[in-house]
Amino acid sequence: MDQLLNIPAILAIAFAGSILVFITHSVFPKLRTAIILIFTILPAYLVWQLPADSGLVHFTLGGFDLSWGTNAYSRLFSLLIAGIGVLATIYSISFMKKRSRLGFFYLAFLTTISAMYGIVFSQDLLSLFFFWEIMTWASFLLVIYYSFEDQKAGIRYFVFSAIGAYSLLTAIVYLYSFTGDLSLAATFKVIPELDTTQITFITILFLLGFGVKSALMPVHVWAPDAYRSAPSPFTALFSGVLSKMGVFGMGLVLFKFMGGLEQGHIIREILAWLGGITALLATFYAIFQTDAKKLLAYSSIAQLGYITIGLAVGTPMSVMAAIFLALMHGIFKSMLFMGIGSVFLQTGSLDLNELTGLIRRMPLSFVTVLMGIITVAGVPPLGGFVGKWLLYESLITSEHYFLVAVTFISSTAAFLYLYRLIFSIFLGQEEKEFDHIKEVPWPMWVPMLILASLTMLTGLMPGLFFEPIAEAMKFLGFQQVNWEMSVLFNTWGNQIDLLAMSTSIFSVFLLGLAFITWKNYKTTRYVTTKDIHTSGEIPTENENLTYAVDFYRPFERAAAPVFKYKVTHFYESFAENAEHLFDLLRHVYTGNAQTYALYVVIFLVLLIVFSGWIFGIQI
Amino acid sequence: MSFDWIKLLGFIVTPLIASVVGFTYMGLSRKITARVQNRVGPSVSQSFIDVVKLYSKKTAIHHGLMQHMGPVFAITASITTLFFIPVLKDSLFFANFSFRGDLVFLMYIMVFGQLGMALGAGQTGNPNSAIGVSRGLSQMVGYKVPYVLGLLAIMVHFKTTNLQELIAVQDGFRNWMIFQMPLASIAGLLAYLGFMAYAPFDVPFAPAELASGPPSEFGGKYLALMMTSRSIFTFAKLVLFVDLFFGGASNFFELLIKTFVLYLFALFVGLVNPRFRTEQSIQFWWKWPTAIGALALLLVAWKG
Amino acid sequence: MELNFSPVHFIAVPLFAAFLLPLLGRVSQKLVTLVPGVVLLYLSVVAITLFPQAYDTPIVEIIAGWRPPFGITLVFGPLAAFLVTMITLIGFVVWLYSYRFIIREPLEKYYMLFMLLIAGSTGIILTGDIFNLFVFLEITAIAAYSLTAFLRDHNGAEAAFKYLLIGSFASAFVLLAIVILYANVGTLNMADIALRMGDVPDKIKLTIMILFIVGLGIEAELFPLNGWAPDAYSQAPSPIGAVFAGIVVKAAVYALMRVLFTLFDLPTSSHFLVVMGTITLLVAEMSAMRQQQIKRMLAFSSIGQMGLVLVAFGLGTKEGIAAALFLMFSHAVIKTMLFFSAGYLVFFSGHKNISDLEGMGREKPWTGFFFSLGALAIIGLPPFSGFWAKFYLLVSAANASHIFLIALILFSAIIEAVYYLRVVGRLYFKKFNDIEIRKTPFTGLLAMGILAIVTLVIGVYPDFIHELVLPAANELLDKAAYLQYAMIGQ
Amino acid sequence: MIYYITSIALILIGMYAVLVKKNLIKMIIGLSLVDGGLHLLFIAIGYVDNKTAPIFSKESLTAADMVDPIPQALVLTAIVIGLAVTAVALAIIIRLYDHHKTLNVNKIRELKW
Amino acid sequence: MRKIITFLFLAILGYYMVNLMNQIPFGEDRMNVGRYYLENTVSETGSVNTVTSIVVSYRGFDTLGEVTVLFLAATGLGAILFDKRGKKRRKQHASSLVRTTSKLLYPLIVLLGAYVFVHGHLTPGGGFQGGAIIATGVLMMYMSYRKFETNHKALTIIESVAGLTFITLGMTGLILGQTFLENFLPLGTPNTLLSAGIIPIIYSAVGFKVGAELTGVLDTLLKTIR
Repeated sequence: MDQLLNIPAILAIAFAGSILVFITHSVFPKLRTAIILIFTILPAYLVWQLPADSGLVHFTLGGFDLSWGTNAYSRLFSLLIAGIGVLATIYSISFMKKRSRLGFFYLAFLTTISAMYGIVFSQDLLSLFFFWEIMTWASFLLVIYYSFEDQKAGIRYFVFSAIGAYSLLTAIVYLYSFTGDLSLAATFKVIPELDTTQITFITILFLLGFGVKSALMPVHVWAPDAYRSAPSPFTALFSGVLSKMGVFGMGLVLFKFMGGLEQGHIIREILAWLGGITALLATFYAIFQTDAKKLLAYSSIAQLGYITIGLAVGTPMSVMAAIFLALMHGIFKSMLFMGIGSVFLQTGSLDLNELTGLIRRMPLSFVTVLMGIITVAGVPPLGGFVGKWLLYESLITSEHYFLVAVTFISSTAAFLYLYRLIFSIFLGQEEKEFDHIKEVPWPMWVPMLILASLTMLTGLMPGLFFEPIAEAMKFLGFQQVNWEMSVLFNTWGNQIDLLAMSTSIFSVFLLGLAFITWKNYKTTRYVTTKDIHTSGEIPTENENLTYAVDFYRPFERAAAPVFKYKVTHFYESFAENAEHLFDLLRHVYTGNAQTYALYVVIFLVLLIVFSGWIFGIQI
Repeated sequence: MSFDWIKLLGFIVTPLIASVVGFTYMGLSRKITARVQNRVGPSVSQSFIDVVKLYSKKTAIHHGLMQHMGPVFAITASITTLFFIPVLKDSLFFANFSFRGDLVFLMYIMVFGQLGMALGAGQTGNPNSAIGVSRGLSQMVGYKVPYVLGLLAIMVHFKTTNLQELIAVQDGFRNWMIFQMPLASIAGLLAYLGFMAYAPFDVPFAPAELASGPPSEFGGKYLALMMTSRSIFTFAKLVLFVDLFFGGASNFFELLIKTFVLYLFALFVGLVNPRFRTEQSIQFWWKWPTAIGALALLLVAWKG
Repeated sequence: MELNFSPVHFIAVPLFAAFLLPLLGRVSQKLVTLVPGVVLLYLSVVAITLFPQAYDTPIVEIIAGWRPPFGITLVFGPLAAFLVTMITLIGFVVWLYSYRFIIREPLEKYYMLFMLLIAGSTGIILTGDIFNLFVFLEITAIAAYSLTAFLRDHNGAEAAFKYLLIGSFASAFVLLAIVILYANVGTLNMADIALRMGDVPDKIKLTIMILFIVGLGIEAELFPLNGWAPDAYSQAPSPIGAVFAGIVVKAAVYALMRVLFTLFDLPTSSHFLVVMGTITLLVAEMSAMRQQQIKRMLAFSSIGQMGLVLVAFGLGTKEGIAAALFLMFSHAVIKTMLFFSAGYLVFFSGHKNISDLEGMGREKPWTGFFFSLGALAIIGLPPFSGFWAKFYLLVSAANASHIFLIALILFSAIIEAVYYLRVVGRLYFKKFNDIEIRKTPFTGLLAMGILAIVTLVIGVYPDFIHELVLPAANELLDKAAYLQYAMIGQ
Repeated sequence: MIYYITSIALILIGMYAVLVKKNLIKMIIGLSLVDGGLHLLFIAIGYVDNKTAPIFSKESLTAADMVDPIPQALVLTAIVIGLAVTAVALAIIIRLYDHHKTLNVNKIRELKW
Repeated sequence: MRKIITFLFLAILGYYMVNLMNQIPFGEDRMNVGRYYLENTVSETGSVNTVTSIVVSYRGFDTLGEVTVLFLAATGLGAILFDKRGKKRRKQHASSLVRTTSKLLYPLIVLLGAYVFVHGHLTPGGGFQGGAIIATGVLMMYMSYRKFETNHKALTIIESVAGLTFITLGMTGLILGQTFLENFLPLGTPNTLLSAGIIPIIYSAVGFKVGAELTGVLDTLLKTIR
């Protein structure tokens, strides 16, 4: 029973914390850090304590019966929120030290985290939507935090979220008009009884609603700018966790709501292909970004594309792959954003053409980013590989051949932007202007390294994650989910032994490293990157040897046809025309008193004349 | 898993054989190239001499951690790849890990080495290396497309992703994959050219333009290590493609023949062709090979 | 003492105060500013004390001892109780705000007009007699005209003239309707009229209804009739803009609904309301999108909200009407807060245009904060009262299976979000330089704070209001009961 | 009947004046015309053929022979309201004239769109 | 263009209104509440003038509103034209004839007004009419004399006091009886001055108020004319 009370307690503490921070910041800033830490870690701890399946807390609000509770599925996501949330908060403390309006920042920051807890814990549509909207506006406030220029991005983000949220709302009220009961359980029961068109309608609305948050094409256009504009600690949370709320919702919709829509249903196929296209195009866009955060933003879109595919295909294996990828993406994308963020903090720049050669200045960030990109690329032995492998195998075995080709190509192309990211920032020529750069303070690199080690761990024994995922999938309705601690296998019985793989990799690696070091560490000496073989002569200081601008020009030339069309233009022209229409329309209000009076008379006369048509009785 | 020492021996021997064969092929390639161009050319043993010299050389300078680790990444990747490829058909000795891995894994582990090399090259800060890397990665996106399509077709058709089983299904001359599934095999072989990165697809290394591209800053033991890894990797790739399309090999003789023929194929294509620019090669792969691969996959998907 | 427990106070006491103010003006100006507050406080106390009684058994106050239909009665049912309480509370907050905001002469005239406005609108809501309703409508209207023209430096006069012109059309039509009505039923008490309505031929009934719709629709800002609204809202002093949005229009809408629901029961009238409401909503939001002046933007937005209210009423179901009442309440609170904060922003920056307000949020953190809060609230985001209003409305619309209507409403909500957030964004960027820092008066902040807290509390725990609006909605729908107690049994 | 026609005519003329005349004063006159028309109409409705005013000045008069008193009472109120509106309108017009130095309604259009 | 549209629509409107009125026969007796008033006014209110009894007693609340409206008009004018009071006046005097006549008539007119509203419950007329008459007298004086001034303070005080009286009477009714504006004085015998309970008092208050307010309105308007 006390477990039940925990959920309201968690939410209360979390929300109270955000407000308390806002107040204390203006009253006595000394306590701020302490309060922030307390009010992020305490709820996280309580969430950790929650049982996988507590009963429901029932209460009525505004004449509706609401209920909160946990199940394996929501617990999984709540743990993700808690973990990343705490780490991001710790990171943010020293990241935001020098900034102004911290009360505002932390109000929004903690509110977002609390709202996400609310989303995963709410067992009825109304409170789900309630927290969903809170999350939206809080994150919006954070997106426009920095400057006036970010406002456009912010409003774009808000408008798209509003479109999503309102389609969600439409679906909810539409459902409610059938069920008369908002609780998820009742909804799950009722939906299969509706006829197919209704189910399709509701499902599409729901998917649109959740798809916006998880940046599914073609409603992804808000994401790059929003991710780029938000402060890095929040971007980590934003891309790492907040986008997962969309995934969370999609999971619910696809496996609980769509009882009527079995595997291979057209909607599933379309959704899967949308995910595939998202993955491919987003990757290609990412290759040509010159802004580190935008690059990562597009990469997140692509990753979410994979996740969507996995969910949409809906075989046990693919779903497991999807959820695993979701968790992994939460980990590595937040860690990448943190790494890039610390670079931004120290250098004040995110421009790939400008940054260069930071590896010896910020080794820890470099390690973080290195692990990050290896994970994103899905190269063994890190955790990303597991998810990718599961996804491909599941797609192949479930006969989505071209889909797997598309995803594979996109993930191959991912190497391009990943290499560019790490190369232009950390490798290459070391320039004078970056000589003074130092490594970031410990509150920032500790979270990064924790996450990095997590990726390693998941690479070795993904079973640690498979276990809760399997539980969650039981909740989603997959009865028998097989998994082993460190052996992956597909339904054809082919398997890959991660231990064998990692033993060989690590042993060879260590041997090689030992050999080369033992041979070289005495003899060789370090020389600057200026001192290189360029047809015999030593280049002078001011000679530019950095190759960063248009890193992939040839590829760009090759892939030009892909980028001819941009959905953004469509939206922008639409908005523009709409505004013009509105402008035209408000000229009804000509400032002339007589005209207004004339309107009145005309309206009256029309009512009288057409009364037969309007009121049914002809005068 | 029951662990017997014979296997461990295999783990040690296989790389050695691989490197030897790889270096031999390199020497042969230089010789053949010279003969074709009507030169005398170096002796076959030249590459052995080179690598031995490099190993014994004292490395003077390095540009930092990644240059130090890059070659290690590379060799790790090549050797691991080798471990997961069945060198000889149904011979426990050279099977190594090939029962425990599958093609998808191979696709990825093969990239690992390139990534490591690219990172190392990046550290050196030589613009040529960077350019080489950028070209190499771009090309990779090019030839992966037909490669994936072809392999998918095969995997789907035989409902397995394990290399051993793929070899098992193509015993007997006329059951070779290239006869069973010509389209897929053609796509795969065209992609193979890209893997080998000989002309016309050698723009990443582009001798005499980029000063041998990514490895240009490496010297001494670094270079030696990278050459070793390259030779092993070459061998691994050859074996992989032989296993995929030419029914594997039951003994070393057969293996050598098949691999050498395959090697020569790449070599001669290179000899008679000028060098493609990056986008040209990419577009080359995205046109016909892709179409063929897609067709193959379509046929398979349509059949069952 | 039973003196406290009489609805007539809502009308008599403000009038008394209004008549008293000139005399007090002789004594001291301080009193002039203080007395209205005391009066409104007293009225709110009375309202709250009368509340349970009204919800238990509606109070019918007989004027001058003549039973209906011969005398005039004040009917204080749940609906009236709800709205009157709302009006008195809003009125009190407005006074709190005006206390330091209105500093120009003639103070006493301002407060007299304000008192009369309150009296008029409460009268509209309380009275049970159609002609009396007309009289109070006129009182409200004339007070509103005068207050619109109160500021002499703006274009107040122009706005007031437009308002007056259209307003007198409204009164003309309403009077005409009453004339024809009287000619047909020969009585003026609404309940009595409703009883005798049966033997009136449909055509005449319909004509009367159309006249009422047009006449009262002008005050209720129905689309083609609301040309006066933006000007009046934007030119009147900010507290008065709040009063328009929070009190006058609400009273007018009540009048319209009372007439439509109690006097007429033509079946299709509700659909008409839905359509007109939607049109009003869309046109208003679209026009608001491109406004340069902040108060004008607020004006259009509140027109749009009234459109929503009309839609909700038009649904004609119990929950629809409940949603409408909830919407009225939350809109009154939020829009008042918005007008207050906008008033201070304009006052301190000295510019009306949104583009000139950049950075004001940093100069005046609390004012900016309240404006942002109001913006979030009126868009309909949780955890503010606006969300629940919208949600109830949508639920009732869905139950009436108007999916298309839902789509339109949400579309307009998106437009609303865009233009409000633009302003909010502007407030916080670009440091605002050319301004001498003056302190925001405490009373003003207090007023806004009260409203903010109310909207937040209702947003978190809507049952407060939700349990109140249901019986009120019932009263409007349950005609028989109304007639029963409005006619005191006969 | 003629009374009806007359009063309706008055109302329409007044509205016409309001809607067409450009001069503010004339528009206000139009408004009071409308009011006057309405009041006449009301009185006319209250009239009953060959009955007298509802005042019991002589004992002989009974309720039977009197016209309907209510319209008269109401019109009294209506008149006063009309007067009040007119007064306020005139005051506003004075302000407008000061501000715009014209009485032409088309020229007074600073608030629009 | 506008003219044509306007004319068109007004024509349609007129057509419909005439149609409508056709259905309401003229001159018919269709009272139902009115009959009650006619029958009971003398016995219930003691006022012989039914209109007055309706205005003041049966529908006294309307009258309160009415008074309020007038008061509102005066206040509104004051508010709107606040900063331009008492600037200039007409240049020249009226002719001496006019002046003497008005000087003669002025008291009489005021007296007449007073008479009218005091006898409101007996004869046609009442508070409003009386007040209006008084205001006319004042207007006459304004027209004839340039120097003529009314004490604005006094006017406002009269307004307020009269209004307060009205409401106080109402409240007294509420306290002594049960309801607002209820009659608490003896009805007396009909057709005498001191009859009909509070009606004469209210009407006198109204008379004073209306007179003062109209005068105030005239004063304000006259003094703002340039």
